[in-house]
Amino acid sequence: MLSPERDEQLAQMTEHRVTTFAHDLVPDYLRTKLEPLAENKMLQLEHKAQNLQCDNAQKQIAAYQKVVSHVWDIVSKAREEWEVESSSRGNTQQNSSVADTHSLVAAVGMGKGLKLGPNPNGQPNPTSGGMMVAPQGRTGGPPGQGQIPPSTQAMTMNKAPSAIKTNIKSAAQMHPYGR
Amino acid sequence: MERDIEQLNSALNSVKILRSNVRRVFESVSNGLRADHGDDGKENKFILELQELLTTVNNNLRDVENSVSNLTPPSGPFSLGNTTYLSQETTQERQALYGQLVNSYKWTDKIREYSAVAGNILAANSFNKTYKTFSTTKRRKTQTSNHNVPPEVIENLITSIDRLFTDVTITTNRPFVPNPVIQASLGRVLKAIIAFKGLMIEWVIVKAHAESNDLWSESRYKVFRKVTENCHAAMCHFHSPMMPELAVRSFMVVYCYIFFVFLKMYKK
Amino acid sequence: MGVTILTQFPTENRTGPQTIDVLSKRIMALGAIQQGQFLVDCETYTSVQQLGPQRTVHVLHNSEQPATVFSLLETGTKTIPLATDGLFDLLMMKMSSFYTSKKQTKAESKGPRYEIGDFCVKLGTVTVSSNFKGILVEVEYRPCVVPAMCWDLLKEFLQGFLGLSGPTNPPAYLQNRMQEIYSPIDTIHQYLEHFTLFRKSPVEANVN
Amino acid sequence: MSTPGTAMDSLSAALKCNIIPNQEYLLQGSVLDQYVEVLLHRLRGLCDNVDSGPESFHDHELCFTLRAANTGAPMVLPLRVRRALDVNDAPFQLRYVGQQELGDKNRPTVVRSSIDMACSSTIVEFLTELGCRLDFEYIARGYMFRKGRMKITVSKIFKMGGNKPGEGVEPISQSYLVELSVLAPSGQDAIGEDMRVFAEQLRPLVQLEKIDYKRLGNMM
Repeated sequence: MLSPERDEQLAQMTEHRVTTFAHDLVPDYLRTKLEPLAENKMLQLEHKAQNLQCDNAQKQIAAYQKVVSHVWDIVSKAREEWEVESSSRGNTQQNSSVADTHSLVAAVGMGKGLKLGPNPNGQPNPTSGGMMVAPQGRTGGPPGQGQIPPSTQAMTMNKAPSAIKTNIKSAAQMHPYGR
Repeated sequence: MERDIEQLNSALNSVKILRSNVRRVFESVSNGLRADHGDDGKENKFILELQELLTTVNNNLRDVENSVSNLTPPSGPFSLGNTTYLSQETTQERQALYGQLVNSYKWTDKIREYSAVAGNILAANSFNKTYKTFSTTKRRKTQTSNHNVPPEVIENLITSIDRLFTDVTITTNRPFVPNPVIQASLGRVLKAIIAFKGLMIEWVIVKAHAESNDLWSESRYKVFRKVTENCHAAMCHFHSPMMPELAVRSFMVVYCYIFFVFLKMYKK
Repeated sequence: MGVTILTQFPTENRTGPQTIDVLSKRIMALGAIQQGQFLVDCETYTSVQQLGPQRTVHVLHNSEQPATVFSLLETGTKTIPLATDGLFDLLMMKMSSFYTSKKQTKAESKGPRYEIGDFCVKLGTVTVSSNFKGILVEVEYRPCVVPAMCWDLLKEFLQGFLGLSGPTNPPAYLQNRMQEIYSPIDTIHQYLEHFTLFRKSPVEANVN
Repeated sequence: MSTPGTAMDSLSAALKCNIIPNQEYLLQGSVLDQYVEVLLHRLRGLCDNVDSGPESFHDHELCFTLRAANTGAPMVLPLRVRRALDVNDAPFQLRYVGQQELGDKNRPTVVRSSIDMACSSTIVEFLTELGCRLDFEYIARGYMFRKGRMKITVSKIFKMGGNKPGEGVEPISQSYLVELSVLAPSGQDAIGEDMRVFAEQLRPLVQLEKIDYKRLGNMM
C-alpha cells in the first residue's frame, strides 16, 4: 500500500492536498489517538478538573469571564477612539485657523485690537498712550483720572464668542504621534 | 590588570562611537530633507545617506560586540542589589537617580582617598593648635564631637552672634544641613563668607560688597585679600576644639575689630 | 566696578603731552604699572524741529565697558540715563532724521591707563573735534562701591600725586549721591559734565 | 600697546565685514488652543533643547513709534521694548523692526531688518522723553525652542486689561501664535530654505507662512 510514488487518484480525491501515500506522512493521517505528549497533558488537566469543586470552578469561570470582558472593553474602546480620531483627521484637518493666525499676526505686528482707546483721526493721544508708562511727577493730572474709559469699549468689542470652547480634555489625551 | 583596563577603555570607546553615530542617524531623520540634498532625486539622496549612516551603526555595533567579548568578566558578582536596575529605568524622572547614585559612589571614593592621604600627612606632622593641658577627667567630659552637633545648637549660636553685633548683617544658607555658610556683611563695604563644619569655623573669605558669594574664589582686590589673611590668622589662633562656641565668638569679635579698623582707615 | 573720581588737571604753561609725561612719571614713581590705553568718547545729537521742544542725546563709549553704549537724554528738566548693547549706535543712524549730530562736538578723552594696587588711574588728553582742550585724570578705587565710604581715601590718593591741584570736595555730580551704590553710568555722568565744560571753553592757546 | 579704536570705528568695521545680525527671517502661523500640546510635543522631539525641555517665557511688549509731526512724507520709526515678567533682573530688550520684504514666490520667508539689543530698565522713560509715543502693548506667554540658529516661539497673546501687567489680561484669540525666526547678517538667504523645510515638518498642525502685513491691514 505504501509507496513513495505520486498517486494521481489520491491527489484527485483530496483535491491535491495529499499526493503520495508515503511512510513519512501516513502516521499523521491515519492517527486516531492524540499525540502521546498532548494526551499526557490532557490527562493531567482532566484529572485536575475532576478534583475541582463545582462552585470553585464556577467562581474561576466567572473571574475569567470578567477579565476577558474587561480586556474586550478596553480593546473596543481604544478602537472606537482610534476610528473617531482617524475619521476626524481625515475630513476636517482643523488644527489651526487662518482667521486666528491673521488676527494674532495683526495684533502683534500692528496692534490691531490692542490700541488704547478709539483713535480714529490718527492724532497723537498722549493721555491714553503715555499714561501707562509715564514716569511719576509728570504733568497731566493726578494718576487714576481718565484712564479707565478708553479701553472698556474696545474690550467688549474684542471679546470673542466663547462658545467655541470644545472639549479640550479629549484633545489632551489624544496620542501625540497619532497619524 | 593593565590589559583589562585597556580593553575596558576600548570597549567604552566603541560604545561611545556607537552612541554618537546612532545620534547622527536620529538627527538626520529628524532633519528630514535638507537644502543641501539639492533638487533632483533628493529622496534617493536622503535614503542613501540614511543607509550609509545605518551601515556605520551596524559596523560600530559589531565593534562593540567584539570588544565586549574580549572583556574578562569580573570574578565576584557586584553587590549593587536592586540599584543595578536603575540604569535600565525608562521613566524620565527616575533616570536621574542612577547618575546621582554613581556620583555619590564617586564622591565617597574620593573622600576615602583624600582622607587616607590627609591621615598620613597628619600622622607625620603633628601640629597642635590645641591646649593640651587638660587633665584626663576634664577631657572625658568634653569629649563630644564638634562637627556633628544638632542644627539647633548652631542655629542658636548664629542668632546670638547676630544679636551681639548690631552693625553686622548676617544671612545664612545651608547647602548641607548641619553645616551652614553664613555671610556677615558690614555696611556696604565688605562681607565675610564663613563656612561652618558643625561648630567649627572651616573657612573664611572676605570680599568686596559687590563681589560674588562664591566661597572658593579669592577676592579680586588686594585689600580684601589682606583682610582675608588676617581673618585666617584669627581663625587659627582662636581655634579650640574643647570650647567651640567660645572660639566662634571670639573670632567674630576679632572679625568686627578688623572691620572697624578697616573702616577707620577708609574714612580717616 | 568701584567708585571713580574724575578731575581736571591744569596744564598751566605746559603742552598736553608734557603734562601727561609729568603725571605718568609721578604715578610710575608710586609703583604703578601701565595696563594699556583707554578711551572715552562722546557724540551729541539734537532733536529736529518737527519733534517739538528741543532735546539732546549724548552717546558715550567707555573702553572700560567696551560692549556697552551709554546714552544720556537731556530734556531740559531732567536727564535720563540708558545703557545698551553696542548696536545702539546702529539705531542712532536709523534715527538720523529725528536726531542729528553736529560734527564739531565730538569729544574724547584718551591716554594711558595704570594700575596701582586696587586703584586704577587714567590720564586722559581731552580733544573736542580734534582740538586739544585739557587733561582729565580719572582715579578709580575698585573694592568699594559707596562713594561716602572711600571719598577720604580717594582724596588722599589724588592729592598724593596731583599735589595741590587735587580736588578738595567730591565732584558736583556725586555730592548728593554719596550714600548710593556707584555704577558705571555715574562715571559717564562725570565725563559728560567735563566734556560740556570743555566744549564751552575757548580753544587753548598751546595746541601742539 | 595700541590705542583702542573708537566704538564707531569698530562698528563700521563690523558693518563692512557684514557680521552684524541685522536681518530677520520670519514665518508665522497659529495653532488652536486644544492642539497646542501636540505641537509642543512635536517641537520637543524636533528641536535642540531636548533634555532641558522647552524654555518658558512671560513677556510684556510695548510698541512705540517715533514720528515727526507736520511733515509731508511721514517719518515713522517703530521701536519695541520687551521685558520679562517672570525673571526679575533680566535686562529689557529694545528692538527696531523695519519694513518687511515679501520678495517673490521663490523666497521662502519674510525678510525684515531688525536691530536687537539689551538695555537698562530706564528705556521706557528714555523713549517717552525722546518723543516716542506708546502705540500698543500686549503680553506674550509661551514657550521657546531652538533648532540650530532657528528660534521657534509658541505663545499666547494677551491684551492688557488693567493698568498693570498681570492683572485683567484677556487672550486675543483661541489660538497660540507660532513664529519661526532667525536673526542673521544680510545676504545669508540659504537659511530661508532650512526654515522652509522645518516648517514643512510641522504641517498640517501649523501652517507657517509668509504673511503680508499690508494685505492684512486692508483685509480687516
